[in-house]
Amino acid sequence: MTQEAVTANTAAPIPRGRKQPAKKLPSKQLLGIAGIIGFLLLWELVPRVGIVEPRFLPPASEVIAALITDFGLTAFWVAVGETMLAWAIGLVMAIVLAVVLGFIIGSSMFLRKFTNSTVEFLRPIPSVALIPLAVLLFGVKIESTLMLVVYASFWQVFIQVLYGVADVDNVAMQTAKSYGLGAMARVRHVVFPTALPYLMTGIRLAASVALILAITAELVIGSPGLGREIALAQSGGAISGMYALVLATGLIGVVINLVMRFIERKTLSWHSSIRSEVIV
Amino acid sequence: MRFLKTLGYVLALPLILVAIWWASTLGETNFFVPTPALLAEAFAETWFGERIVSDVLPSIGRLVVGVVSAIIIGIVAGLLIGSIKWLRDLTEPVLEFFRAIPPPVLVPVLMLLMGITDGMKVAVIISGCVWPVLLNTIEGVRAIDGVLSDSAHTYGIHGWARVKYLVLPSAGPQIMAGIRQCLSIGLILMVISEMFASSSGLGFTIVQFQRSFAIPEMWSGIVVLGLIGVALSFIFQWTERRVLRWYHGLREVENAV
Amino acid sequence: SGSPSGGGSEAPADAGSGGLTKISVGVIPIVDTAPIWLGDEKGFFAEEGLELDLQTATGGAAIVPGVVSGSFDFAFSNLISVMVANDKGLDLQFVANGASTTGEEGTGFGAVVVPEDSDIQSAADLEGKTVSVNNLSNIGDTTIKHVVEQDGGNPDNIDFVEVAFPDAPAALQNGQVDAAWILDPFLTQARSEGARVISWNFTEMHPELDIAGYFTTSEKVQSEPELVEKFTRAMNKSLEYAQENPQEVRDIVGTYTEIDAETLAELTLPEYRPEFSREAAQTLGEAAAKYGTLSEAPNLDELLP
Amino acid sequence: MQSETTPGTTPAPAGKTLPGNEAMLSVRNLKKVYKTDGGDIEAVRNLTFDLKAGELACLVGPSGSGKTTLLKCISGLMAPTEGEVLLNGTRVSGPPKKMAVVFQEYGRSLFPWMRVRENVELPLKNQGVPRAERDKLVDDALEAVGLSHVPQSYPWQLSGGMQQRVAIARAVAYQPEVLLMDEPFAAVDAQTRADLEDLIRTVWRKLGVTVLFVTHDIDESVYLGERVIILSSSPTVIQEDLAIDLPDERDQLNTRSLPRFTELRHHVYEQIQLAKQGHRPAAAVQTDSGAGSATA
Amino acid sequence: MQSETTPGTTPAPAGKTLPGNEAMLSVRNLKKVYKTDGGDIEAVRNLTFDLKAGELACLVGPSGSGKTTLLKCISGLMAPTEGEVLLNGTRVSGPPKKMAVVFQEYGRSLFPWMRVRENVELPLKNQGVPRAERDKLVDDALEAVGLSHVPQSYPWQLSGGMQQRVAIARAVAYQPEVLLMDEPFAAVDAQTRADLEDLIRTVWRKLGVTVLFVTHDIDESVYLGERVIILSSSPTVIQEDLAIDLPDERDQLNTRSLPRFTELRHHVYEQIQLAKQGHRPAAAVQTDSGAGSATA
Ligand SMILES: Nc1ncnc2c1ncn2[C@@H]1O[C@H](COP(=O)(O)OP(=O)(O)OP(=O)(O)O)[C@@H](O)[C@H]1O
Ligand SMILES: Nc1ncnc2c1ncn2[C@@H]1O[C@H](COP(=O)(O)OP(=O)(O)OP(=O)(O)O)[C@@H](O)[C@H]1O
Ligand SMILES: [Mg+2]
Ligand SMILES: [Mg+2]
Repeated sequence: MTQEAVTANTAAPIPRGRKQPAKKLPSKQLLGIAGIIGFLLLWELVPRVGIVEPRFLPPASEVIAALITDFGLTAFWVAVGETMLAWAIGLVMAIVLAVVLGFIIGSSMFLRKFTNSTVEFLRPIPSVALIPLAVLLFGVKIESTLMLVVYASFWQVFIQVLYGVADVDNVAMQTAKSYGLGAMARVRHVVFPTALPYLMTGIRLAASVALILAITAELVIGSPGLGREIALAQSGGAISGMYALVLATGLIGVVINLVMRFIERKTLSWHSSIRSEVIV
Repeated sequence: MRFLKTLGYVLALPLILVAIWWASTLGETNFFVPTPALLAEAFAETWFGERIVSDVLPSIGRLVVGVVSAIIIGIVAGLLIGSIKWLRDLTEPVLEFFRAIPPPVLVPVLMLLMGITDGMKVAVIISGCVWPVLLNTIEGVRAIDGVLSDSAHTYGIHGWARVKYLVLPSAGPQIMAGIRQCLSIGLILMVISEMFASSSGLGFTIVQFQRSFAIPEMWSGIVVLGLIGVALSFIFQWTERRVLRWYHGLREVENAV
Repeated sequence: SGSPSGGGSEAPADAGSGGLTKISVGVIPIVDTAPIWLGDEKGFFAEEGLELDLQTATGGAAIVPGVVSGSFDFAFSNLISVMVANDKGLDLQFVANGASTTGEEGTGFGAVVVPEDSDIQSAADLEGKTVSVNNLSNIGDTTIKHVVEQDGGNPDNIDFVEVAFPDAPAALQNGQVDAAWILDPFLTQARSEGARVISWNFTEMHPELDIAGYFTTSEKVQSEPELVEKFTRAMNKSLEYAQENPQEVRDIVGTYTEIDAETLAELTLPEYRPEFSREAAQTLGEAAAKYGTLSEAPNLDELLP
Repeated sequence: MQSETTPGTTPAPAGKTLPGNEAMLSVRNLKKVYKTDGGDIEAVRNLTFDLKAGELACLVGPSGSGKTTLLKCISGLMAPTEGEVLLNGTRVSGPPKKMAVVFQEYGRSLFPWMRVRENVELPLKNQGVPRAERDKLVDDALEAVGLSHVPQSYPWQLSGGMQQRVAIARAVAYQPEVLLMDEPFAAVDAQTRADLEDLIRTVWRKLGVTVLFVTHDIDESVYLGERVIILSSSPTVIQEDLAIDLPDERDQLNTRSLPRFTELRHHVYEQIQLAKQGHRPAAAVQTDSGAGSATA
Repeated sequence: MQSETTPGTTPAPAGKTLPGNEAMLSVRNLKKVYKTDGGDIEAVRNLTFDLKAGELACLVGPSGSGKTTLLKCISGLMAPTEGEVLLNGTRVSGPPKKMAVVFQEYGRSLFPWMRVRENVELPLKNQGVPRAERDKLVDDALEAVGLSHVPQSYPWQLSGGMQQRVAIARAVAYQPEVLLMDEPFAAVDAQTRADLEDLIRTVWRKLGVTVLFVTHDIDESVYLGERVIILSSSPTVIQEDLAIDLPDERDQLNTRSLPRFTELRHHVYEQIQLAKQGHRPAAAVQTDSGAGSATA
């Protein structure tokens, strides 16, 4: 780790503090865009230089062109809409379920131990293995996708909440207890804010897992959405079309993350991880 | 006595659930939901034999390699990205992009680049389970207590010493939360990696059972996955207890009474 | 090219379809299912009083459970998959043929290909080699094993790996597999890029081999015989129509797949015909039983209409 | 007021006890042992004393003698290993209603996700105190601790002393019946400290609240309390339970210059020094006579 | 020693300054503004003073006057908004070598994952001090703060005062050239405090370390320091820079009973009271004469 790395973490790193007024560091967005451009360049080069054949992995420019064509098609937006619908409903269901169960189970030592083995058993079961069950229950409709999305993203949030609940500061908890805050009030005012950073990480993980599962389910089951379009493009041999859709998937992921970051900054402004970036 | 208590905790809920399952499958028979007895039979027949050596062990081997690499990559990258702000800004969108790509569509690309090899399967596993470790490490590093960080700073604790004495322990609880997720995602990806371009392995076998409608066998394979998951998680929790001894002491000392 | 189509699950419902019985059919969006799309468009199903709800699924994993659970009234699947399902205790039955091999030597919509410079010359040479198929223990490896054995090779020595059809040409070219079994449109593409066919495995197994068909549960055949008959009649009409109008087939395939027009014009269509060839099915079933895909040869009286 | 016979195994000098119905808070043979990996730590060996309703007692003792531990047991946040705590005759087994605690670790006892005002307001809001009354209580409390200018800051934007004063304001606004304070003025400057001392005495007299006040400042303990309980060093028993016979009306200048004040603070100082040196009270020594000898 | 002309915009009374080569630590026109969502907070307006090598200065001031802020700027943990800090003539831009800081938030400055001994040992280990020497330094430091009996405990198993002493032990064992302490004795009892005061003076004289000591205890500031710097209330300037002309050999009983001691502490008390009431020094008032008038 460089000196830079060390100072960058303190509340007010001197070298940065001093440099800032003179030559403004590139803003966050600029750096982010630079990162994306770097990645696209690499992607452009790999097929062009011949590391893999452009026939199998088309260069970035070609894929982007295909994506731009897609942007003009309603069918594309319908598919995006279907996928996002499954994503949003599934994610919300998973979060609600995981938060409720996580707080209940997390705050009781007994429940924690009691459910531990079952949780550990169920967690690694791949959603894809549940496809026959999902189809059996719901057919090739959005409900099947939902079931898989909820199942997979539930655990992401649930585990994070368990850890977050365990991270409550004793002094803060005792303060709350001594002021007569009841169990519900303590959850609301102490446990929840403490677990919030964990929860946000969990939600961010779950948001992309939900997207992955929504697409995978559509891909494997064939329920409507981007995933089915990918499968169609794939089985039709439309390689750049397929990568354009994959690119679209990734972009959706980036957008989702931006939104999540925004929410996080709003809700966690008091947290030291955010704090240290606001001051100075 | 203590052992019995632990055993009770481990077995109580599973037993209750199996009982419920047994009771609810008593009357009708659904082709896709076998009874516990049928499943147990299929389990014994399917997995106590050469399958362990030919399918299960190689899969577990790839899983372990993948998970361990993911943990190392996740922690190292997380430490860097978490402590260097410009690096975080630079990489975040690209990482988010990759995180959103479903492994099944990543497989063909990896196959192109790496061939149909174990390396490709390991890469699929890494590509999926590095995220929880990475994200949690980044968050953990960012959340270090200011006073503590200042203390280390004034005592001239820099570079590697800072990582070792301050950053890693402090981010430890969150990194551990990430690793725990990583384990089960790894197992899921092990199956996915064997769904494509494969001819053996635990995941492949399960998918094969599924396709050939050997339903009890398929469920028994899922049980195997679950059991591996439980085993991994118990190993993990045992390790965590030791690594985060201070943390559990700190948190539980007063809850104990 | 490369743009996703709006080809969706909702079949264009005829206006004023008040008296029609709605049935949902699970299909895979490939060339083989062209007749049902075409028949729907031509109104053959409406004539029988049926309103089709075509639901696309991407593979057998979703289709069979869909039929068993009643989400689909009928569905499309290859013969082996249904034989396997019955072998495991399900009770499924074909009600209409789907697609059959062309029966002509030197052409077809599925084949085993090798790179141009490969020293593999015939099926027997596959012995000891790595061959890709889309799914193991299914119609691909069963027919290939049969063909290899016919050709004098030892089928047990072939190393099959699963590679999806779209990825197979790349795997073949990069040397990751020695030979690949692929179907159209990828076969046409691969051949145009220099791959050499060493076996038309379907036709070589039996010139009248039926590859896939439409099935439902035996229970449904018994409980709703009229509905099944209507479906079969409409389906057979569609098959005949498709067989007679290849250009219309090519056109309609373009609407529900992503195959570009150029490839579409070149690819080999399967034969569409109403009757199943019992003899070919017999051969297939026996081969599957012999190579362990089935525990015993299927009872064709129960399986076929 | 003589101590009753103490039934514990180790005969230890008890603090003042009262007949059951007179005591508001009773600590009986309290013992606390922390279990750790490295073996047991006996923080408190045997404590017995009573507090009358409306009494203001100060608790002093060497660092690590178990004052915080005692406070946690009294507030029901920790179960004693042996013995019990009674509040109005009923055994304390969880945080009782209408009790406020100001923790020694003030920095960690404020919720970093709430602004100063919200921190002070929370217990009242939780109790369902109506808006108007709540606003008044919060404003008054913030005013009293000299923080009315920063209601919208987060605790981590405040200096140490300001944080501590927020915790005090929260306790005062809550209008408790029992107030436990663990070194509440450790981080504030001398002048503020004097002001806060007077605030506590005012609140105490106005609301008739029972106060147990831990401090390290001997002058403070004598100035504030009606009674000073001196703890021995660990494992802890009561070294002395001293009545402060200063006039009820106290003010910073006059009270502190009384000769009796100097006597008392000298006595407390000596006792703490003894405690630090490991001197332990003999079981027979009566606490009152101990104080008497100091004043003789 | 007269203050030089201060170039800042607001003419503020400066603390004592020295010719460049004599000063070890120079604070020049230091200003610190915290930027927050709710607007800017001007914590420190303008501070200028010098410390000679080997000087022991105490810093007192109302709660929230910016003492912690000043210490953080001096230790290079925070960049001043304006002005600068020089150590041996070079501008401080990050924590300098051989400087130790004892933080006000002692509880949070210890590593909870390390035992007491490891906490004290860490900075030495990090510096590559050989094992034997390190062991001796750590043992001595723990002994000096009275914690030699708990080296294997975790910080969170200790009482507040014990935690604070661990932080002090860590600083002392480090053998720094500059020692900054932010209310280091706030949580310890009177007797221990006296012992620790003497410890600091001993360490200071033995090692010749330059000490800047923040305290709220006026007696302590007079007893400990050679100089007391009194800050005004926020936005902060220097209220007074007072030389303590007590004999160099001090002990708890005799020094504190000297009449000069009482005079000085009275003077500091008055100044702080003035500061609290918002009285700000006029720019012309010379610090030395201020002290003179008090002693007259
Ligand atoms: N969580 C804990 N685990 C183990 N031992 C503990 C714990 N908390 C306190 N102790 C021990 O109990 C004893 C009393 O601690 P306590 O905090 O009650 O002291 P205190 O009187 O409040 O001291 P101080 O004035 O320094 O705050 C100490 O020896 C301490 O080491
Ligand atoms: N992180 C911060 N963000 C915003 N304002 C701050 C921050 N830290 C301190 N302040 C403000 O700066 C001023 C000075 O704070 P500082 O901690 O330096 O005071 P102090 O002299 O150490 O007080 P105390 O004796 O109470 O510890 C206070 O008004 C405080 O509210
Ligand atoms: Mg304490
Ligand atoms: Mg401070």
